[in-house]
Amino acid sequence: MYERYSRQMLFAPIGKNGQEKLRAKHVLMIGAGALGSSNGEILTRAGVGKLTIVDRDYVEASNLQRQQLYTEEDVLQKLPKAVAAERRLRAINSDVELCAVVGDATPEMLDELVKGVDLILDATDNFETRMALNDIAHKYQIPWIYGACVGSFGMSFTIIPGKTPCLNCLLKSLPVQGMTCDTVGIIAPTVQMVVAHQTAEALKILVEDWEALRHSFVSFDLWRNQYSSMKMSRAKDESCLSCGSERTYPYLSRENLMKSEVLCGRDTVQIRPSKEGEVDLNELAAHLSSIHYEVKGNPYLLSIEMEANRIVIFKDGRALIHGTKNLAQARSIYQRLLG
Amino acid sequence: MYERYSRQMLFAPIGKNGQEKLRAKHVLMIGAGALGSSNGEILTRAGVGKLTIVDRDYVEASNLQRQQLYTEEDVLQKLPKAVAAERRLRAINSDVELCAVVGDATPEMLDELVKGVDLILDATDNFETRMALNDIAHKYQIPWIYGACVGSFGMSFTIIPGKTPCLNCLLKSLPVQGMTCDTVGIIAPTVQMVVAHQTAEALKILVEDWEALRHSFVSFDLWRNQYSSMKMSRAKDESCLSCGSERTYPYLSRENLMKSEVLCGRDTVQIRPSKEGEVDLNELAAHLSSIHYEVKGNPYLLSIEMEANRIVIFKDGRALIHGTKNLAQARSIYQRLLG
Amino acid sequence: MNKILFFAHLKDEVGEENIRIDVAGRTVAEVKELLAAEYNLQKLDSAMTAINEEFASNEDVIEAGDEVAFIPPVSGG
Amino acid sequence: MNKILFFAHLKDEVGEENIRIDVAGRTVAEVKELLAAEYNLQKLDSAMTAINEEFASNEDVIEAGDEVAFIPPVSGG
Repeated sequence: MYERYSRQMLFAPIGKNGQEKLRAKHVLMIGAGALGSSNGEILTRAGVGKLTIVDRDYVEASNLQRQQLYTEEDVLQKLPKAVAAERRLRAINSDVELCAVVGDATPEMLDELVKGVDLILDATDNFETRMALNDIAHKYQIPWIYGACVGSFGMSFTIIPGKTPCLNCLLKSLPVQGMTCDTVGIIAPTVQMVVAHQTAEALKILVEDWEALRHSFVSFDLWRNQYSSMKMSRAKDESCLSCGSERTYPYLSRENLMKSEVLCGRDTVQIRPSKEGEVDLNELAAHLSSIHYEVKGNPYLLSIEMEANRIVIFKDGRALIHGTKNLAQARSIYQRLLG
Repeated sequence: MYERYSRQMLFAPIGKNGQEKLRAKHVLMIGAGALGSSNGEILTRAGVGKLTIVDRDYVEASNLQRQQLYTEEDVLQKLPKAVAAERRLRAINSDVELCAVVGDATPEMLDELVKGVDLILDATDNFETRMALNDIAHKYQIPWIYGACVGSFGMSFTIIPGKTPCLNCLLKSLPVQGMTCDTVGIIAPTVQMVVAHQTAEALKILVEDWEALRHSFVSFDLWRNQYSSMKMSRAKDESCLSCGSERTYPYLSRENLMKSEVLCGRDTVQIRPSKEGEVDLNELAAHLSSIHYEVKGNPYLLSIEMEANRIVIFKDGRALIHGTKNLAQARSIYQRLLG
Repeated sequence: MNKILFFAHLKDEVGEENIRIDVAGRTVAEVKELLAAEYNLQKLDSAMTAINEEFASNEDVIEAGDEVAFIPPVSGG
Repeated sequence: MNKILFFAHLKDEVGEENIRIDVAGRTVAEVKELLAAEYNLQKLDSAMTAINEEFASNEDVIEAGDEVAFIPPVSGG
């Protein structure tokens, strides 16, 4: 029965003991895009006990270049990613209990899904969800592993509540983003290198080899041939509202959430960013033009066409996503453009 | 039509121009195990023009923990890896011309397969084949990318004939091996990290971004949290018999070839027939059945049980004798069955 | 003298992987402002900073000989 | 004084990622022999050697202050 895991059990830090531990663990993975595909496949092949996969999107042709669980057939069927992922993973390892959730990883949903979970794997594509995930992880004392990439550049950091600094210690606030996979592209090797770091750490946590954990923040650029390993002990901030002594878990509260609503009687969703602050429309227009969007606009707003949708972005960061009534789809489009 | 590659074309060093170059290129990949699965999938998703995959093995349960193209069904069917890989890759990207070769990458075979190839990807599991591949690459001036891993430790180096040192410059001779995947195990993250380095370099070569190439020898250990980047300009050896001024390509000569070998620390011996020619599997199956062996198989191979051994015979006359490391015993079994 | 390292798109914007400049006695925030102006760098203020391969905050003061690296956080996945 | 770094299984066999020892004036081959005996290291002779992150041959001589790393080649795939 364990024949399929024989090469993993031969690896001394895992062994038969570690394999049994792995089999008793439950991992929650947020996102089933590029990072999610590969993270999910590695943990499923490794024989984790249970894997819960949350994703709000469906499979599109432009995913196939790097999202390893999906095929051309999934695109034709427009399958939700969580569903397509579950199908493929089941064919790979029928021993693993798989749970696919098609939906948005809101704080409410995270609060529900996190029960009994041993590890949260970050495979999301935006900082808003990651900050909520970071708060949830600290509320329930669950380790999580940050991973992110764009272009040929990627990074990862292992966060153990009560031990390491947290994502909010590092970033202090939601960074103003410029680069996303939808604006500067992404190559598959970058995804795999982030996932290599995430899954190595995941295996250490799941087999409880705490001494082997990586304490540094890794970042690398495969095209520019860069690799950096930054020591993080000084990053812990005692006044941090997510992990410090007086916590409020700010990213779980409604006020910090990106607000989206279907506009009364129109085929349009309005998105309001979670934090205040102006968008530099000239800079954004120049950037979107450079990646071949036709940008129209005036000093107060920009407008672009994107597949079936028209998107209008205002200086205050608000956007109208025309051509949809689906909140999750609209938020996804917004985050793809504005991070 | 290029929608599926849109995120890769957005990546500035590739662009539409690079995508078209990629589409015109032919990659030869030796091995379809762990490194081959992942390398092959990334290049297929990326939209390379043609991919030739050579592998001598078939899918077994113990492969599933890290060889990402294969499923439980492939194990049940005992499919040759090259065939199972081709099936999965076709479902992923029907634009790519795939050529699967079930067989041993001997110098003769390499000499034939290498024609018109732009890049050779090393996904093999032994130094003998790599040294032959290194000789072939220098004979025909084709770039190749070394990659290898065991446990949590892996390495990669990009070899450009006429520019960089070659594998024979570095190793001087076939290293005495101690560690293989079958003696100290392997974890999937290690595979992915090697592949991340190999495929990033492959993309640079295929889109002809020569300036971006990595000149250093990379090695890392994901469990021990080590990463090293070693400069290699001093490694070039003018007296090297594979790439120096007076070359003999020593690993292409018959004397350096083994007829039977213990496979990479596994309890398995491979026998290669001394003469060329195909085996008629139907006739052999009928014969073996008539002498009361239970024969299983498919159009590519036969499998029988014989006391403590399982024997798998391929169409090209090769056989894998499982359950022994004894060359003489294995040859004896082979001769008893195939004369 | 200090060595300043730029990661990812910052390397391309600066045109070099690293530069040498004397910024001893200045805070990280001051150096970010100075470099952003000099090289027209976008969003350097939200980049993470390492001094001698160790995480540093915007208030940390750089000493002579320190190596400073700027690493922009990303969100893709 | 020299810093010696051990990769992969060599790290485990030595019990530390790095040690400090004075081997200035000796060749790489001599240092391999010395360390193999001291720590009972297997197959150190076939390990690749880097001096100050640059490939070195068995004949190269180590100087004071050099950092030496040993990296065993592997064949798995």
